[in-house]
Amino acid sequence: MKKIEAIIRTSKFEEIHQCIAGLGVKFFTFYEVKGMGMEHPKPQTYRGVAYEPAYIPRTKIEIVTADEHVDEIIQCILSQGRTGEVGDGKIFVYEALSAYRIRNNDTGEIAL
Amino acid sequence: MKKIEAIIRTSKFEEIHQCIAGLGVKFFTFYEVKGMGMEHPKPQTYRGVAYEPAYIPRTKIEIVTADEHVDEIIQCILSQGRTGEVGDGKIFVYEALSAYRIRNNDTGEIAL
Amino acid sequence: MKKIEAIIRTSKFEEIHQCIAGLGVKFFTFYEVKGMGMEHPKPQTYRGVAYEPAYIPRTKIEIVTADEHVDEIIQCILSQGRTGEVGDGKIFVYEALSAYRIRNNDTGEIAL
Amino acid sequence: MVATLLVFVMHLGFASLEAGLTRAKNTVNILFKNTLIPAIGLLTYAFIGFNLMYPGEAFEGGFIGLGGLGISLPEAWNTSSYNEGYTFYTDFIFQAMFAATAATIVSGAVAERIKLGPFLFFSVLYVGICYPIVGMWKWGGGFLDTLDTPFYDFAGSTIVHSVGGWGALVGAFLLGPRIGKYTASGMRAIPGHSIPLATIGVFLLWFGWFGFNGGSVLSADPGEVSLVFVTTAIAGAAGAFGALFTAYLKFKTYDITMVLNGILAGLVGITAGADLMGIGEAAIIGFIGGILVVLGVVFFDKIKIDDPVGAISVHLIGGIWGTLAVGFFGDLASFQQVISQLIGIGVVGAFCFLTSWIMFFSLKRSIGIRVDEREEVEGLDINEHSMQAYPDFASKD
Amino acid sequence: MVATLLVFVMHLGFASLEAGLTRAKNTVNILFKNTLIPAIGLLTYAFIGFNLMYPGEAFEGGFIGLGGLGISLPEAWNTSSYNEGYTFYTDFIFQAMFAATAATIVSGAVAERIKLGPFLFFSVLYVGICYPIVGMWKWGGGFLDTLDTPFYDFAGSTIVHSVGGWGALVGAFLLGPRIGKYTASGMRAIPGHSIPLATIGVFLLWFGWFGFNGGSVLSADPGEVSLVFVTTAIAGAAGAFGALFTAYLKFKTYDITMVLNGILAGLVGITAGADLMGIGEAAIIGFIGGILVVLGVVFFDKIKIDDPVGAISVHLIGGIWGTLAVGFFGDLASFQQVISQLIGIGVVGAFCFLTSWIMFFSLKRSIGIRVDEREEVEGLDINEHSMQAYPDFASKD
Amino acid sequence: MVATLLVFVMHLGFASLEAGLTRAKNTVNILFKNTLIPAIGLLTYAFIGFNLMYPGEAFEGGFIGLGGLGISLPEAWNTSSYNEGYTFYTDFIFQAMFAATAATIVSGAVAERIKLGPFLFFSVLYVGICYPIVGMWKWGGGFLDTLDTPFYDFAGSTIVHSVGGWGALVGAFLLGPRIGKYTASGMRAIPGHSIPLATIGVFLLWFGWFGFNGGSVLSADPGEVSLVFVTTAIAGAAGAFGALFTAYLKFKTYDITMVLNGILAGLVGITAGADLMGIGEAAIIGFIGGILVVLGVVFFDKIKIDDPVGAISVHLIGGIWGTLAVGFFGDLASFQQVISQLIGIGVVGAFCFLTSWIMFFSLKRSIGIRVDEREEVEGLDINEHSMQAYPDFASKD
Ligand SMILES: Nc1ncnc2c1ncn2[C@@H]1O[C@H](COP(=O)(O)OP(=O)(O)O)[C@@H](O)[C@H]1O
Ligand SMILES: Nc1ncnc2c1ncn2[C@@H]1O[C@H](COP(=O)(O)OP(=O)(O)O)[C@@H](O)[C@H]1O
Ligand SMILES: Nc1ncnc2c1ncn2[C@@H]1O[C@H](COP(=O)(O)OP(=O)(O)O)[C@@H](O)[C@H]1O
Repeated sequence: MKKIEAIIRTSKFEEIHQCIAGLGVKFFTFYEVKGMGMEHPKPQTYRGVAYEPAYIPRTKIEIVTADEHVDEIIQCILSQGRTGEVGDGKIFVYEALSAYRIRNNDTGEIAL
Repeated sequence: MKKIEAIIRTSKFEEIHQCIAGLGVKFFTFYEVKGMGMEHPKPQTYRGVAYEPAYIPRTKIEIVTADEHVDEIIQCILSQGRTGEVGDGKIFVYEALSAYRIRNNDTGEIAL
Repeated sequence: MKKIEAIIRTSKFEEIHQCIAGLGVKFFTFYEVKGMGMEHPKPQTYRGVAYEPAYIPRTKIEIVTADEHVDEIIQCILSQGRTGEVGDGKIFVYEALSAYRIRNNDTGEIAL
Repeated sequence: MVATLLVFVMHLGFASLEAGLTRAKNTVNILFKNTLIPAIGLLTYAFIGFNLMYPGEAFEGGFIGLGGLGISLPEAWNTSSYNEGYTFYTDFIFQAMFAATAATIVSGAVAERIKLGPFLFFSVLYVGICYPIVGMWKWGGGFLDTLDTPFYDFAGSTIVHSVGGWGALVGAFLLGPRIGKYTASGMRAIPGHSIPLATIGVFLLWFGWFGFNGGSVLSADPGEVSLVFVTTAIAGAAGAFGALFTAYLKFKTYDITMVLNGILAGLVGITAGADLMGIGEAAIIGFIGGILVVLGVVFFDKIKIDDPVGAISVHLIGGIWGTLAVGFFGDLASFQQVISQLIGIGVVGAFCFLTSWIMFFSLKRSIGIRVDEREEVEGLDINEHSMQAYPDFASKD
Repeated sequence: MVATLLVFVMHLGFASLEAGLTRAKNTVNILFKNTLIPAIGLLTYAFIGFNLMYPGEAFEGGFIGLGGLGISLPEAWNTSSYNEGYTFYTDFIFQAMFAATAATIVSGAVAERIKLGPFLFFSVLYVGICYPIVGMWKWGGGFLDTLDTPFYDFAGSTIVHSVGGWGALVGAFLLGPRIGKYTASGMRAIPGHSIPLATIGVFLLWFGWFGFNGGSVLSADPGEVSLVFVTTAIAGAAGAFGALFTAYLKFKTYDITMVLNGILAGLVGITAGADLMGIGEAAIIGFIGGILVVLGVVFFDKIKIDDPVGAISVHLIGGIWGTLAVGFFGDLASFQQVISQLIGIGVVGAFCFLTSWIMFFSLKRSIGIRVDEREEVEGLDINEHSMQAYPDFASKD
Repeated sequence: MVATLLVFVMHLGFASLEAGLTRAKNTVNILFKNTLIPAIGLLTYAFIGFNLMYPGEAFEGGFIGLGGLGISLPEAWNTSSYNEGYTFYTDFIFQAMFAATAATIVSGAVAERIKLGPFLFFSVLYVGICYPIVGMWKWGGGFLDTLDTPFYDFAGSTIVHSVGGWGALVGAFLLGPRIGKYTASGMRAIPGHSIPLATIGVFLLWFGWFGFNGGSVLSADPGEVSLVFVTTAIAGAAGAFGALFTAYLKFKTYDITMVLNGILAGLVGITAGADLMGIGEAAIIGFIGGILVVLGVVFFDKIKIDDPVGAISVHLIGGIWGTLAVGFFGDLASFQQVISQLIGIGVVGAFCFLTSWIMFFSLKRSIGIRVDEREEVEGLDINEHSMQAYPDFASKD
């Protein structure tokens, strides 16, 4: 079982969502995060003082999935998440030891 | 050392909190996330256009703990987090390599 | 490849950011989380009813990095994040299996 | 006529205050109710209320009278011969703007848990029938006005505010407290979601109150209107300090929501005698009003009547205090007057308590007045309106 | 003079309403425009508008006339001999406050995607030139006023609201819908970011409308002013219910934004005949206005004209309905009047449609009127103003 | 009397503007202060201020006088024989509403770091004593009014706005800048948390300003009042554009906060001579006011005086400019008048600077005026009020 964490452009969420839904992955979790990276946030000005907000808003997607689905999910994110410009984000993969479904105590891959 | 991540119904947070506090687990981190899953968000309507908000608001709890406490914590979440209806959420467990307490450089399980 | 997760005081973010930027670490992700721990949140009062908000707002930093940089990054966080008072936060380290750069399919440490 | 507009603004004030002191998940619901209430007030008052309240000379000294349905114009309606400086329509619209106030007060106390339909149903009846009947007793030449020492209520501490306050008390009691307010482990705070909104609300209410009180002079006599302005301003200011000090002594915090409630209590307090008091008396009445409102909030919490915005303390306690104050201070102060005031308070109280009990109770037994538990926890906005007040923001609950 | 101030408040009302019904990422932009619009209105009206609108007797019955540039004081300007109870400046400032309304209406319909510069350019011309020309036709003694059965438009259902409404229609059409509003898979909702702000806006507009209509009596005759107050209040209240019922029947929800639009449609509807109607007629006109606005919103969505705040439905449809209603109800009702009203609606419509088409179209072809796609997705605030409306809050999009 | 109410609304305007331009974590604190300030103003003015300001003929031409404590009614107070068209109480309440303005101005400049107690203490003294003394010099028949060419200040560019502005300057200077505003690596922006709130504030201030200036005619002469309305409207509108152009030239952005400040600076500018100017002159004065306010904000940032809302630039610079403008433009323009204006500006400035320095400085040395660093970083709301302004929303800092 693996956990895929992808930090993506918020504007690409919809495309990526469609793509992984197409693979039958209906379960995942996402939330807003702030990123530091090579892309620089748009400078803002307030009463004559220009400033760079310290970060870029991004969306982080977390999907825990069986080993065999990892690659196709990653392909989805790579293909749908790309603009080719600096700032497209990253994908990281981690090992997950176990999973439980709270509703009915299902354990293991069946719980995903 | 393990990291437990639980995605729960926001409304069950209080019960789960009580239960794990009862085990002596006083330290954890949580935040609001958005979930895609089998439960469907309540449809909303705005000026005649019905729409499903893309997600359900959920709370994610992260607890890093020594191996021997993992099971009892998971029991707490399973028992207190359940309504039996679709949408109760999931628990995932990961391996944590090390831990540090910033206040005094404590390292390892003593830092948890 | 390791993933460093640090739960820090929001007010220490700037110092830590400076320090790790000094190490050449320009990429990371952070977001606001809520912490339960030994520090107690400041009690609030509303219309005569005093209450403790259930948590303390904190910032969580996530850095995925090559094994050799882990120690120096941790040193930065430990040294810059410390006030010495209860509530300074924790650092956890996890194993990361792989990394991808969405922009150009770079894989592995080169993608960090 | 300017006064009419000011009273109109009060409805925005109530809407803002009540929305500000409740949670974000119920904001659409509160605003929805407070937008419809003035509309209900205007329409029912045109249809029946005005005639119930001012049935004409035939019913002088009586308990209830109805001068017809709809609005029938008297002769010479459009000249000021109808009433010095006032036309018939001026009178109607000013009174009509007043009318809905009683329901708005109730709306605050029952917020965050009442069903929309039953509440609107209650509002139509309360505003359309109960309020004008009570109003007639005093302002329509009814029996309270023909007592030996006539009951005195200048702009409605009792006739308007207590009427609303009693309805609020009954409603909040029959509904029960919001989930999570009084738990086994003690009382919990449920903070309002926007202090700026609440503050805007109170300023607008104060602003409108100048019209509420000033317009009740019912003539453009500059001497009396200016006196009423002064007493209204001073009582509100003194109420702020009364509440500030009391809240600080009791809770050791500078609680802005109490200061806001204190201003309103000062204003409700001066309403009954705004034209009878001097500056000093207005200050005392307002200050005591401010003290009472804080004690009231504490008291109702103790007996577990959950009033999210403090409406009962402000309007019922403040209204009773203001009405009594006419007997203690100012031009009419006398023992006899105290008795008359008590009669007025008692009779109006009994009537409003009874009628609103009957209405709320039969609604409770028939269609139910409270949303179900899940709806309450998730918020009324999503469940009754399928909407969110702030869809672009990350909000708790 | 109080009326002038009330009309001023309407600009705040428009600003709040439009900001509330659009997304958080475009809030600074909307507020920026709606802050400048009254300033533009005041300055252009002083410079040229007033003379275009009231060119003097020489141009009576004409199509266009210009009595000079700037403001030249007539003799005796500062006494009320200029006009019973009114001075020259009172007249000027009241009219000047009106002027900008037309542009504010357009602002709502083109929100969230129009470029700032072209919009302001359009506003200056529309407010500075088109509006006063149309106004002159009726209020400046122009040809609509000298028809056999003179076209009647008391406070501007056509002269003010439709003028804005036509500009809004043309602007929204030429701009095209917001990205993501009408997709292959159907229509999508783009909820406004703050219902409280929108509600405050509508209450302030209603408040201001009393001045808009009441002040249009152009004399302090208490009889007529009070009548106008009553019809204005009743029509708004009835509009709320018209929209509430229609929206509930069609969508099965209690949609507060529709109730708010319904109030405005009721108000726009009564504007043309506020001094001619009784209470019952005002209620009918308002109620039908409320129905029409909901149907209008649905209709414009169906033909994919994207109007984020419902401005076209409120002001154009409401304005046409109100103007026609003068022919059907009230003191002037007659077949001849219906014809005159239709002439007025048609002539004004044709002129406004044409002039705003010419302006928007040539702007579109030259400098462009729409922000580029990335700017629209990220929000106008960041891109046109380098600012955020709510920098301390976590917001979506 | 309507004017009184409009001035009252200004306090809500100030509260909203200042809250909007500061951070969410200090919102309760700002609102708390701005709610208490009008209450303080009303009460101290009743107790002592009115007599200090209008001590009566005995003190004519003098520096300070006290006509007694509390309010003692003159004979015939309630008829208009007291003053053409005005009663004694009308006069009192209008002046009392003015009084608190000076403290509100200070409140904005010292926001986000001053301790609550010392600020309120300062307010009581400044509003209760300093302001009426200065007011007496001109409006109470004091020495500025009896100069050969009397100092002219129609509605208070100097007497009200500069008084506040000087206090703001001294307070902001003695407090020092907010943490993180001027760092080693340069100046940092600290954006205000709600642009809608700030915009609402400015519109309400503009609205109220019509009463501020219009009411200062102190008679209901429609000619003069209407002139004052026009100049007030035009100066505000021109101020918006003065600031817009200057800010765009200097910063290359369309900064709505500068436009809002520009409107206020235009209004402050016209306040001294609102009854002396024509439309063109009002436009010039307003436009220059708008330019000056932007330059002022930049200047005070350069000398590291941290004024979160731009109060010093608006009220002090705008006030000085407006007072001088009376010497340059309009009916009184003359070299002699310029000298008199300079005298007035200088004397008032010296007095206010000195008294507020003494007060702030002794407070600083005794109980301290600044919250400690941790409290400032965490926010005053949590630390001084144990409350949050927006508990339901996720907010930064
Ligand atoms: N090593 C890392 N650890 C954690 N987050 C990272 C890391 N590298 C990149 N990110 C996240 O990915 C986002 C995009 O990175 P960026 O370097 O701008 O993209 P790109 O590589 O496409 O140019 C960053 O804003 C950050 O949130
Ligand atoms: N494989 C997964 N990876 C990440 N998050 C998941 C996964 N499965 C479920 N979740 C999270 O758990 C929540 C509840 O899932 P759902 O399927 O609705 O619950 P249930 O299994 O009880 O019916 C989802 O909204 C999502 O946030
Ligand atoms: N075992 C843990 N798992 C997850 N989060 C933790 C854990 N221990 C601490 N934290 C996080 O770190 C924060 C600081 O912890 P606290 O005990 O207050 O600090 P300290 O150890 O310096 O006294 C907590 O609020 C919580 O968010």
